[in-house]
Amino acid sequence: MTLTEIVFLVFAVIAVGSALLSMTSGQLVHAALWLVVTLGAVAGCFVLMTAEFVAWVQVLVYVGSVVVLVIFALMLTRQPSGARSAEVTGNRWVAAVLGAAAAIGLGATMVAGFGGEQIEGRRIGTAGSIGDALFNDWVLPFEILSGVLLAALIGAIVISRSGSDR
Amino acid sequence: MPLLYPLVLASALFGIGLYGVLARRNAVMMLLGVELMLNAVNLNLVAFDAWFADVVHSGQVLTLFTITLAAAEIGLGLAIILALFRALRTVDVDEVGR
Amino acid sequence: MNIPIDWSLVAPAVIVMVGALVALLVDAFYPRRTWLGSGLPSTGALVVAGVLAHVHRDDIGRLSFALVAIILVGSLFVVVASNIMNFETAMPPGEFHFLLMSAAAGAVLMVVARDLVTLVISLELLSLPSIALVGLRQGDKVAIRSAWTFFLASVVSTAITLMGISLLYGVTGSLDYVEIREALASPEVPQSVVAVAVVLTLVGLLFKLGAVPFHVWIPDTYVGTSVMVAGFLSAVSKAAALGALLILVNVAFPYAYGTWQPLLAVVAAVTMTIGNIGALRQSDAIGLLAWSSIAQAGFLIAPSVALLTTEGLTAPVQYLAVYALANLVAFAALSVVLRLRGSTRIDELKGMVRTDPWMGIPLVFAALTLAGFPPAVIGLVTKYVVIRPVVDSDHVWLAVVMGVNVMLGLAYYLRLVVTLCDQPDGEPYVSPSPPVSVRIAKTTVLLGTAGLIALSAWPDLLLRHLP
Amino acid sequence: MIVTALAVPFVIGLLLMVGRARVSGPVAAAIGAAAMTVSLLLYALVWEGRDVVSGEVDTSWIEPLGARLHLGVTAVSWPFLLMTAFIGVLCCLWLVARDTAPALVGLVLVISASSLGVFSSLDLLLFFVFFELALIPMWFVIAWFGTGDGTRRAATRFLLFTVAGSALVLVGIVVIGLDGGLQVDETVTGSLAAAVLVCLGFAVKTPIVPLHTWLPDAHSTAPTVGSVLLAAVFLKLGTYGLILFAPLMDRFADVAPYLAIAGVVGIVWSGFACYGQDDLKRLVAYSSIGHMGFVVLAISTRSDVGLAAAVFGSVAHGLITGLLFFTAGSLKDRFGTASMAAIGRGLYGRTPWLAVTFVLAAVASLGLPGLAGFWGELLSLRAAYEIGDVLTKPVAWTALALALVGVALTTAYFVRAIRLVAQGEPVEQDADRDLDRREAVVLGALVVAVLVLGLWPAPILDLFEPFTVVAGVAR
Amino acid sequence: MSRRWIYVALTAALATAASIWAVPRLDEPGWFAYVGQGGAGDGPPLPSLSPDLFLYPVSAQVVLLAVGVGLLVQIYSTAYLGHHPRYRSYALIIILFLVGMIAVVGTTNLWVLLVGWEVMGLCSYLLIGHEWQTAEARAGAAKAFLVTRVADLGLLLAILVIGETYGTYDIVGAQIASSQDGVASSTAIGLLVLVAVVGKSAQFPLQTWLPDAMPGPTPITALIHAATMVAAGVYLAARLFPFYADSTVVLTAMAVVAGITMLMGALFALVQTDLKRALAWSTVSQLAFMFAAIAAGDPEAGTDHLISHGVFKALLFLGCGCLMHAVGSSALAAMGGLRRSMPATFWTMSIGFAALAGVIPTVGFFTKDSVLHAIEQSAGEDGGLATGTTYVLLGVALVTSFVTAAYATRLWLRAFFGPVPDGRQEHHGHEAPRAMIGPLVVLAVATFALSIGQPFHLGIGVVGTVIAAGGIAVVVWSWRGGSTLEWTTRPLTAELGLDRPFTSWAPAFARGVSRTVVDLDRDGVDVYPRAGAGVAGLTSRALELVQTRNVQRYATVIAVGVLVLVVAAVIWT
Repeated sequence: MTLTEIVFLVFAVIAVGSALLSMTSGQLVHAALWLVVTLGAVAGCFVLMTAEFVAWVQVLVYVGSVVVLVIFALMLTRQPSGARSAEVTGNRWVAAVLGAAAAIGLGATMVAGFGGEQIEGRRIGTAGSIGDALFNDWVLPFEILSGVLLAALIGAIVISRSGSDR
Repeated sequence: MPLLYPLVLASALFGIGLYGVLARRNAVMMLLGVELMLNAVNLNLVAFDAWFADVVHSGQVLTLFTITLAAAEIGLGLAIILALFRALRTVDVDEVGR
Repeated sequence: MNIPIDWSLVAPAVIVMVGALVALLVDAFYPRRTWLGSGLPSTGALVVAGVLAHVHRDDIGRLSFALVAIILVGSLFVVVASNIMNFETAMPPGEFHFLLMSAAAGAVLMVVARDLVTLVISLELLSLPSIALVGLRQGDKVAIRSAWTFFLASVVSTAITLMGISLLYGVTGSLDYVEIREALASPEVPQSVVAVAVVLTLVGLLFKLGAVPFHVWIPDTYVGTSVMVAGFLSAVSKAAALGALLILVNVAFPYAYGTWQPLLAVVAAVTMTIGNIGALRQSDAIGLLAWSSIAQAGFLIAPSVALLTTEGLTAPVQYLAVYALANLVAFAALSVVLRLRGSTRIDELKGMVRTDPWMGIPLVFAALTLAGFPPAVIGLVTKYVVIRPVVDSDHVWLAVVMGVNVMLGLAYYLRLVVTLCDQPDGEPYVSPSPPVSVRIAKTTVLLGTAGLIALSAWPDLLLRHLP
Repeated sequence: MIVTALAVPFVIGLLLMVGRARVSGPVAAAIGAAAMTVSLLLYALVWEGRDVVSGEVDTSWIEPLGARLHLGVTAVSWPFLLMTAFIGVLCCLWLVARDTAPALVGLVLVISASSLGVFSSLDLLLFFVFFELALIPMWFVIAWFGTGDGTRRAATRFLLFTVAGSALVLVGIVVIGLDGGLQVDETVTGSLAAAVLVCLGFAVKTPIVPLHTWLPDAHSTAPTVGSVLLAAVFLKLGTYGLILFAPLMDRFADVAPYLAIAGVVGIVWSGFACYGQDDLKRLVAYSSIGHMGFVVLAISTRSDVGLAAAVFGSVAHGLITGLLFFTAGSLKDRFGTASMAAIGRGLYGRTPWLAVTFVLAAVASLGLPGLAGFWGELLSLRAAYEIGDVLTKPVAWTALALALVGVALTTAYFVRAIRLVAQGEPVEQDADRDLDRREAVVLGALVVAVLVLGLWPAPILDLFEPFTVVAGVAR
Repeated sequence: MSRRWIYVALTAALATAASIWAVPRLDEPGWFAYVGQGGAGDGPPLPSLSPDLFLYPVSAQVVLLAVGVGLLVQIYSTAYLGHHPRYRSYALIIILFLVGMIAVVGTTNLWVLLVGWEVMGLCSYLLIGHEWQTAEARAGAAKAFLVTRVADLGLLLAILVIGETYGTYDIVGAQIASSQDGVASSTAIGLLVLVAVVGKSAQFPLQTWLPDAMPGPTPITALIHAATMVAAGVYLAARLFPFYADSTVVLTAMAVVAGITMLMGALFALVQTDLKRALAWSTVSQLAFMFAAIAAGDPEAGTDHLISHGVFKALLFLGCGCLMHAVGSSALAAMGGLRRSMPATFWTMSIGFAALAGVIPTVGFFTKDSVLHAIEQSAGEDGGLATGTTYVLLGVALVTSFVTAAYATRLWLRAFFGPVPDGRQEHHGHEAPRAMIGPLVVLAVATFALSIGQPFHLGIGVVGTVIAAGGIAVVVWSWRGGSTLEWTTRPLTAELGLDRPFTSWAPAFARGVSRTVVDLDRDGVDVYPRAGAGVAGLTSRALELVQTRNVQRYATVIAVGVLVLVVAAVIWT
């Protein structure tokens, strides 16, 4: 077992553990912070899988902005009275079964399809190589994506305006 | 590194994310569950990309796009949640559904 | 691999997107925010896009062109009929048109997409503005709740689809339709993974189509949002999803035949049945149409069991065209009703054929078209058209299910029809002196109805030219 | 000519519905009668002989599907057409009454016209379009103009049953269309599915036990003209459909035994059901099931005699049941109910002409030789005896035996009805009133028709003699 | 009054026309069997109703009998029923009946025959139910119609079989074909015909409708239920005899039926307390005599007896009508001692009873003699009945003769001689009007006149006469001995309970089954649409339960759906 593998496994354990904590934590802010840990660990995994650029984007976008946004949202939407007994609904047992089924099912699929394969890591996903690919081969989706972002932005603005003035 | 490692990790994250979506009472936390699911997808994509040593980096590019989409989604989603909170004074899914 | 941008292919979408921006800008800088200000550029962009698409129809391909045409015409219909919402202070016109046009652009892109990345992103370009549209009516609690429902269901299914795409990428090493097909042709691909991947990938499209079990968002969303947005979702959004599904499966998955064919057959059968049964007990016309659109999705999916044949590809498109038109007519008429009478409960519609024939008869005709019943011959003919490939591919059981569902569907369409034709209970409340915008919407309804009647008289018109 | 014959009632029917506020009921009915008479005359005149398709119209319609606007009159459809138009005229005449709603006349015209369309179609899709066209107007006739409780429910049941059946037929047509095209004179299919679907579909319409439960409710609640049209015309759509489709389907042979047995079981079943009825209209409705059983038996032999039997049986049933329903309608008009207990005994003494008409109709319906009802039953018995080319001897003769039991039962329940209503010590009621002129004209016309066809069956039978007649449809 | 004569005139015109047609054919040689040339077609054509009139001497006789009795009955009715409010329909139906009868007898087209046959049945039904206010008339009419119609199905099938066998529905044509190509399907045809005639002629086991038809007006009984319609069964059996003459099975069956019926009818007649009913049973018995002749292979003897019986039984019934007219009842107990007050009736009816008993020189004697002779002759012949059967039949016939003479005497004595019953004044019995007596006289004359030229068979004739005399003697002796002749032997007066299947079992069965069917039709057959609607409704409700607006539940549904689809997809690929 190489060092990469060991590090990867460590990251993996951290990711899964903090994800579990995040999804079960009773404290909302804690949950958001645990998520940061998960996303960070995943970013670490990206690095280990030669996707440097993606890893940085992950850290920047998720850890840097999304989670901040989420924490703000959590604070803004705090219930007037803290009468909540639990942060999970009655649906949790079904959810647990389905989540487990999804994880096991997908895992089984992976094992069936890709068991025994090795990642060699021959092509590093640097900013340069990704940029080349992006602007040579994936221009159209990239452009469309700008439209998506714009539309989402406008939508978010117009919706968050909703209800404020009346 | 075995390809299975990231894939199994992705499966686990996907399952956990799904659990979060289906079980969390707070709408924001449900959104975070979705983020976890998307991250699982990203892990898959990156792993496959690395495994194929894809010349056009389809996997990583799509990962980038997914991250962006996730950001867009979360932006819109949080806007909706805020509006919801303003309209109903709650973000509890059970209450919202009532 | 090189994916150059084929401008002839994306030109219509670009025009639509440009139209969206223009609408937004006009609205932002024009001092008096009126409906026309942003509506005119939208209309113009849609028309231009249509013309462009027509010019490039050979590059786009007959099938995609037909779908693009349906999407553009449907969007145009929505834009024009949405004039009914003019003077509604809760509805910001610029944003409305911008979001609508963005979604339309996404819809167009979905059917011209030839790789999964473009597909996913245009799917989002359709979804996110649609979600925003649903929650657009400001201060409307129901609308925002519907938007939330739509949003969460939508992102979950997107995540599932993306998981499928990632698996597909893992199996085939590519995200391009054609390359995926070639990769899947090899017998060495792990079949079970392919099966999982294909199913998960199709989930997003089936969600947009409103197929069971991904239909749960539809009733709430349609009832909760403005009527014309519901019309848009039921017609344009479904058209895009169906088109993308047809092309994706036809181009990329022909070798995964064994996976999707039974899947689609079962989903179609269950969808139409559940949709029809759900509609049985609806007391609101919008709710009824929402469930009926689920049922119609079943009819749209059913012929795809044969979509490796020409007819299997064309039949759903022909059905779609008629379904979209009829549905839009119905929704537009209901939006007028809602505006003038303040409710779309079925009881409220009683006797409309007598008191207000110009809205009542289009509703009746649209309902009959959807039911597939003469005198709306075109409805019947398109039912025939979709049953044909199903039978041809030896899915007689599915054809029988479709037959039974024609009956089930009639059960509630009939209720609508007879209520409309019934003796009215006294004088209904009708808001006095409707503004011009209502007249515009009415005209759209009548034009649409005229189209349906013309198609009923000459079904050849549709079947020969589309696609 | 056919197009005119179809268009006239259609257009006038629609006009009457639209302009229902501008005309009075009797005037509308008179106009309707005139329109149907025109149609009747045109159909009578269009006839060019049994060996050709008369008045053929064949233009393109939906090219991609191979569907054409193909109309024509054949030896098989001609009797149906004339009967339908005739019944249409009588229905309109019946409506020449003060309390008639003009819209009802319009509906009657549209229903008649679309039924005429069914009988004139030589294209399967066109056939189906006409087949469906009449259903919703019929719903209105039953639900709006019917009497008693649950008219809507009955109407909806009728519609849903029929549509369920016709949807199966549609699937069957698709199969046939894929195999051999949609033109009646060209197509043929070897598909078992087509045979099963088509037969099942038409079995609902005909109706064949156990798919008949819509019928008694619909008939008993419908207004008089509605019942008449339902029984005389609508059920014929089912039998005509079977007649039309049977030769198109090679695998009809596999379905025929079930059809035959279901048909005769229906005869017996309906016989017993009639025996226990109190409501006259329900009784007539059930008796229709029995008569249709004979027709189905005849069709299921797929022989030439069977064809003649089916056509004659259908036409005769149309006339006789029309007569019965008009009579029952007269009674219902008077007493407000068709319950035999409520009408009371001794109509012979109270309203002699009405009673005599009823007895005559009953006697004709039970298949007394010399009246129209006999020949159809006789010929289907003969067809069963000769077995035909698709049934086996045990099946055919079992069917024959059951059918004979059915004949006996038919006699029994009509004798019972006569005993309960016509005979007995008369108890006068205020509503006792013998036939008025309008009723006399309508009933008289039907009585004459029943007598003429009974004593002179040749006009119809000659169409099938000798059996080499093909005339486009019958093979 | 004059309006009534219009119908008589109509009947007369019909009778005249029929006579002009029939009388010339009386003398032509030939029996029903036809031998000639010509070929039959390939298959039977579709039925037609071309009249195809053709008369043989025998059929001419029957036509004349029918129109003659019909005319007499019509005349008689002017007096008997002239004041009835529904006289018009009554008279018209009689005319319709006669037309039907002529059609049956005068045609060679089997379909015309069938039409006539059924028209007769219908007229019989309508006329029995003429007094539809009374329950007995309604019941009797319904029973008569039902029984005969069910039996008629046999004729219908027989016609179909004849058509299939010989390729034509023309009797003559079929006979030509059978003479050329040989007789075929004779057993089937014969048995089916037997079913038909057993019903129409009230033979065992379908005999009970005829006594129950007696609530009909007495002239009708005379015409339809004695002289013509019931006899038409015999006529038909004779007419179609060539088609089944070679089938021992059929002939034996017919012989058995005839044997049972003749004795049974006679015994029942012996114990009746009602004159009309007794005469009805007597008719049953006499019809069986005719069938016995046919079974014995001599249909001519059967038809001869048909004619003679038609005449004297019509006479008896019309006379019975006169008695009823006088005493207002047909019960024997109400009669007695009418000899003096109604001399004309007494004398004519005496002749009738004599003919019934078989007393020389009435025609009854001669034709009965012929029948007995025919039976005797057939013994030992090849084909036809077995010798043993023949002798049994002959024995039964002789016993029946004895009983017949006995009951004829008994009825005669009780009606005309016995003591005047207590309730009735002597003067109350008065002679019937002329319009009623006239026909009696005519028929009485005919009873003798028809004897002219009848053959006489010495041996059997003597035996028959002795037996008849014995029967008369026993009764007279008993009467002299002071017996009231009220023989109430329980099983016989209950008519052996043979009526029960028709009056209680069959209706009860039909009612029971029909109740079950009606219930099943409502609750059983209707289950599937109702269940379907119920399932749809429940599903619809369940769907509404899912639509809670709780987005988490929606997501769950979607997730479950995906899981199911994926599992399914993996399993089936």
